[in-house]
Amino acid sequence: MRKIWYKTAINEAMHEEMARDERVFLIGEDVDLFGGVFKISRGLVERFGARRVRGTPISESAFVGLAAGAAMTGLRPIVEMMYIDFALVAMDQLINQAASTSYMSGGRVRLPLVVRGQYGTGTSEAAQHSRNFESWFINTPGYKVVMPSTAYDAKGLLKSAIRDENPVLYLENRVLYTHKEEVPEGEWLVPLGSAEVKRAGADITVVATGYAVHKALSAAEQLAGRVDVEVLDPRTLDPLDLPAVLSSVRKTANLLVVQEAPVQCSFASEVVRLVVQEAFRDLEHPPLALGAADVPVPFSPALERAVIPQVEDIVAAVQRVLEKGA
Amino acid sequence: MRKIWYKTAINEAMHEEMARDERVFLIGEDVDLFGGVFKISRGLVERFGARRVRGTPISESAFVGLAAGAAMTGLRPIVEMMYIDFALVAMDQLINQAASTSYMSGGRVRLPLVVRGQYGTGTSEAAQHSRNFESWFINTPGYKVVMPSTAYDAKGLLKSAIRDENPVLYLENRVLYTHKEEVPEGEWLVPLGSAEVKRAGADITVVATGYAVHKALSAAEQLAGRVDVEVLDPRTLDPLDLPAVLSSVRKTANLLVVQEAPVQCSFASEVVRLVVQEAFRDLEHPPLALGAADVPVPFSPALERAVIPQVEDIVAAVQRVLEKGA
Amino acid sequence: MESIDLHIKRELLEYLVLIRRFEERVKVLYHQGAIMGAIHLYIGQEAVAVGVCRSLRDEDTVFSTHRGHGHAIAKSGEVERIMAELMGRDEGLSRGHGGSMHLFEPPKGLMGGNGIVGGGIPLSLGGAFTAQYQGSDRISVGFFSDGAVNQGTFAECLNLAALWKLPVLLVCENNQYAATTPVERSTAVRDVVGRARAFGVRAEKVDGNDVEAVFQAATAAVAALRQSQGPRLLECETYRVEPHCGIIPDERTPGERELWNPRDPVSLFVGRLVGEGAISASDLEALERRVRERLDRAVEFGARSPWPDPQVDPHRTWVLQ
Amino acid sequence: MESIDLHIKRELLEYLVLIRRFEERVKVLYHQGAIMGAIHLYIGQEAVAVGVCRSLRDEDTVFSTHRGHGHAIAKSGEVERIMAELMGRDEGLSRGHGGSMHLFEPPKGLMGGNGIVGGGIPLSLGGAFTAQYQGSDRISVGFFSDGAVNQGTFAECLNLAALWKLPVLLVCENNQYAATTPVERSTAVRDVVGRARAFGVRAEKVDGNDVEAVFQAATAAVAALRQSQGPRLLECETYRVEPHCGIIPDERTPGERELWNPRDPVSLFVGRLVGEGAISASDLEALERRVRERLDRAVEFGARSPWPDPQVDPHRTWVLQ
Ligand SMILES: Cc1ncc(C[n+]2csc(CCOP(=O)(O)OP(=O)(O)O)c2C)c(N)n1
Ligand SMILES: Cc1ncc(C[n+]2csc(CCOP(=O)(O)OP(=O)(O)O)c2C)c(N)n1
Ligand SMILES: [Mg+2]
Ligand SMILES: [Mg+2]
Repeated sequence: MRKIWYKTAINEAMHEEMARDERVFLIGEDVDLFGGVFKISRGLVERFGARRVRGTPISESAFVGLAAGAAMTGLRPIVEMMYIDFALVAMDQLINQAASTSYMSGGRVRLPLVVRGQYGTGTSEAAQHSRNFESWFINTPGYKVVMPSTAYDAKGLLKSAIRDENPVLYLENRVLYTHKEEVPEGEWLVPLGSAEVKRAGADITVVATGYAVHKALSAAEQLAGRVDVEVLDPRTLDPLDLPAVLSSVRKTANLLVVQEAPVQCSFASEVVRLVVQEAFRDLEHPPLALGAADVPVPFSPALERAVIPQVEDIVAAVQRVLEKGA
Repeated sequence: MRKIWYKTAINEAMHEEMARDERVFLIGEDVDLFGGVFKISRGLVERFGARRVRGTPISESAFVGLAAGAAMTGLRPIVEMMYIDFALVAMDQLINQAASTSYMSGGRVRLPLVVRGQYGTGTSEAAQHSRNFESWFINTPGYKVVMPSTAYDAKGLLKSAIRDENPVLYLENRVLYTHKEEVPEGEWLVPLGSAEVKRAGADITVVATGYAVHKALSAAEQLAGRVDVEVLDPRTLDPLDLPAVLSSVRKTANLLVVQEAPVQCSFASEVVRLVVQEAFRDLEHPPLALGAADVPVPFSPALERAVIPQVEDIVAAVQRVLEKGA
Repeated sequence: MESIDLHIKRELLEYLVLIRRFEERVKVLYHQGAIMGAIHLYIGQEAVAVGVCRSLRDEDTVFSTHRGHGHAIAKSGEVERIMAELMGRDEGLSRGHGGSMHLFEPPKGLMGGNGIVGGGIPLSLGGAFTAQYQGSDRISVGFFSDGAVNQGTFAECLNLAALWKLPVLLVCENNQYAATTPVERSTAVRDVVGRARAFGVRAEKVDGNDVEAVFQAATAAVAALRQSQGPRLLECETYRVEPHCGIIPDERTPGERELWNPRDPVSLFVGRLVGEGAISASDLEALERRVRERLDRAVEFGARSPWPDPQVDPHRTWVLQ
Repeated sequence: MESIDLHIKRELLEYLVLIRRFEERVKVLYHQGAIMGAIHLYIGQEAVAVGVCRSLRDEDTVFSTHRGHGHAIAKSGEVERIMAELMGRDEGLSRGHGGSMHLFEPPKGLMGGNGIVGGGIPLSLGGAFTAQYQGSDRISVGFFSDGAVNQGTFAECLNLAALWKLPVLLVCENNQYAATTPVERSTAVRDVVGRARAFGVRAEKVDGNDVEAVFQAATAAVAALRQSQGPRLLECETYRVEPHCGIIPDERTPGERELWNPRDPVSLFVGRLVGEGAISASDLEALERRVRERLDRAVEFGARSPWPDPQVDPHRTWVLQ
């Protein structure tokens, strides 16, 4: 099968959905010029024209709000946030407006909106270019939150997100952009709300998101022979595929959640909460959450590496979970 | 002892700290005119003058950022957000700027800033005037988060927050504004990071925040005789007084967390995570979190009441926790 | 400027009176506890909503504000369901989910109010964007007041609308106050028209208490917008007569409000129409009676409408697919 | 306009050359992997940073941008520790925590760059507020470029600064581009000066490639600011010679960049000083040598400086009480 980059998969999904549905358009900074600064929108303006691929001034509140208003009146916008950090300058439009309007209208208005945001760490871009907002958007009623870790999922989930009737936050990992993987041609979707076991195992469930999925898989390899690790990627963080998480935990009786974002009040906390609520008696050892240290992400690689969970930290955390009961 | 309103307690704290420290000033919409729309700043402009009590245009990004810049250059601002919901239009200044700057500077800059925000539900103000952001700010490295439930705590915590060297989010409950309680005169503080047992009990620990503390106390009264409920108010949500939570849970062996905010990725999730991490073996039954339903807060009182946890929901949740093991 | 047809003048008057009496009812019902939440009365500004909204087609979209009863009535005419919404009922315009600040009637182009000052302006550009995208001659209207011009969204949207020549009419109701802050304490330059022009948006100032002046200016602007001539701004000078909001006491200098009495938009227009011989005293009586009866029905409708049932209400965030 | 003292002209030249050569080094080091992260070079704009910052006192505060190496050098002179910071080292200006976009040297009034376009403008008002609050004649400077004028913060701050007469100098480096977007695709009205005036801020346009013109305009503005005459804006027309950022390819029309060569701020000023007989060829050689040696030392200092130790680094959010 052909191999393509994660970022090519995102690009393909947009090509296909824009061809399929005339109401879909892309809006964001530089998306029309040379395919955008990360080249995610390559070829779109040439194919669909300047009407449907709209480069904007650096006015995130205005163009996010414009997109929300366009969604309210019949279009299906894809908004690109160059870095998810910049969502902060448009947070009112993203939350107070886009997330609430459909409900506040008593269901009389629909707001199908995809906000694509690039995020990630490990590239020394410091605190204001290394943020994670998945937990904020999960906390906010009104959003679905998608976080693909493979090119296959990136394509299939983005197509589903674009067809969804609700605001969807779609998070793209900057480091994964140039990961190359097998992605079949043709028409298929990955439905929102379905997790996938990326590696089967018997001793412990590691729920991991984004780039941490790959780190967890490496950790699982290192532990192989000693500990049989199951790696589960929720892919959609909200709505969470809780049945998949529970059935894995019921099998392994142990849980570690790994993410690159800070832990306090996060997705990791939430998974732990749900698992203990639903499967307390099935747990052998206390579950653990592993994420970034509670500091803004530092610039220096020496510090950044230490602040973000690495493969060896996951290995240690797995061992810590399993030893807890001893 | 004299009784004063929760909002009077906040007002007194500002009076005292502004008298004590010339660098402290108050900034926000209408704070100088007639004491602000909720009268929290009554008497301040008359006493300290227009230089130190600054009514602003409706430009939250500008005045929050101005306050952050003033803090970086030697002052100690108190920012009033008329409703915490409006933090969304200033989120970049609150998070990317105020929360990160001290760390990004390698500690070369300090940023002592208090952001006072009014929040609450139960007054039919609908989704855009009923938000809760404590979980977002706990999730964000750089903030302390304070949420008093009594007039005494409101005063003592605000004084500590104003003296703190870091950004502090100080959350004021709109419904509690007119609760009257005993508050001694004279100089005293409630330190940040210290929880308080508001009612001692043996059977279950209910960790509750803000107005939910009062609901939990009512629920405890209703359950008295059948279940002996301990109600613990963390008062500061970040840094959390985890030792106090753990010692209560170790005593009661059971945990319910109650808040008026949505549960997913929230403070409640976080408390559950920490407790199971540290005291898994001490728990008799699986802990539970109770909060708002995962919808924007509806306008109609008939709906709002159903969406926000009420006393009877807390009673039911306590029973549910204790029956789980049965 | 073309003069306005008589039947349109009568329509304008009908809406002016309807909104005024509606708001007076709301005030009473609010103090009785039958209406709850944050209520921002529109009294004194009726000529703006009526003059602008009656120059529009149903399909044109309006994005309103926290002070939106007037816009909602003038655009949709759904007095009964608006009243029911303010009362939190299931047959309310937003099924009780939105309340006073969130009135939606999409079939009539009413796309909701907003609880966030300046929050609706970007959305209003979205309505214009959709029209332009679809090659329709629909236009979109964004209402806001003098306080909102200090929100960053306003400036961002001026530039974006001008850059993309969006068919959006931005209507600034300069009512002299933002909550308790008078306009001279919120802006260094009082003139909103000048700001708009600096961003490339054609702008005009109009007497916001003169419904004919507003209607004529809006009609001209709307015609230009339909011909893709780019965005327009109307600054309507007016006055907020009531306190900012139900719960907030008003502490304006005594006598200030009275100074505006001669500019009351309803009396002003009534006086003019009577002077022109366009209506008689008995027309006026009949109109007041019609409005009173309609509002009686509206209050009754609201009071009879069931509360939304939390058991039926799905409590769900996501629209079904 | 008074003419500039010779020793000041020499100082301006020294900083121009220092920043230019610094940036050329950074470019090489970045491609060698010795400098990491998002690096935005200042080449072509040196006259702005130098002209503005050299008109200031140490105690005046500067709030910079993502493209801030020039401001940092011109304000603080801390070339060695800036280089160490870009290399992520413990002796860097921000102890390795900030990097290129977050350079802090509070004793010299350097209050950090910013990763958020338009994000530093409100902070710069804060510096001015503190000065005004303390009754000091310090002033504050906020730098930003043509892209940032479309952020809401810019407009909010124009109004607030004008309303409160804050001693802030807003410096717009109009370098024709925001990332790959040319200014005519981001603004309907190219003129930033006009926007400022519409908000009540006195504004002036200046040739941003002429260090003397910038210095003179800044000096005059600063003098007015010290006398509490209210905020000022300088729009400096200039050109970003390098691609937007290290990682982003540049796709400008061939030949466009070359058109700006005759306006190169360093050559322009060198040519003028030589023409005036203010410096000789050998002065220039000596200057280049001095700069080269200083940068050699800076690179060496950076390379030798230890990495910050994550074990020592407290990993803590909160400043100790
Ligand atoms: C972003 C934001 N800040 C503050 C408020 C609180 N608030 C509600 S209405 C209002 C005054 C608005 O003034 P203006 O825009 O002039 O509208 P008017 O009330 O005059 O119709 C304020 C400050 C808000 N809703 N949103
Ligand atoms: C709010 C925000 N949006 C987008 C970006 C991404 N970004 C970084 S620099 C830049 C271009 C900025 O252009 P301009 O303000 O003209 O500054 P210049 O690069 O020309 O110095 C963009 C879009 C950002 N950092 N912040
Ligand atoms: Mg107003
Ligand atoms: Mg630029």
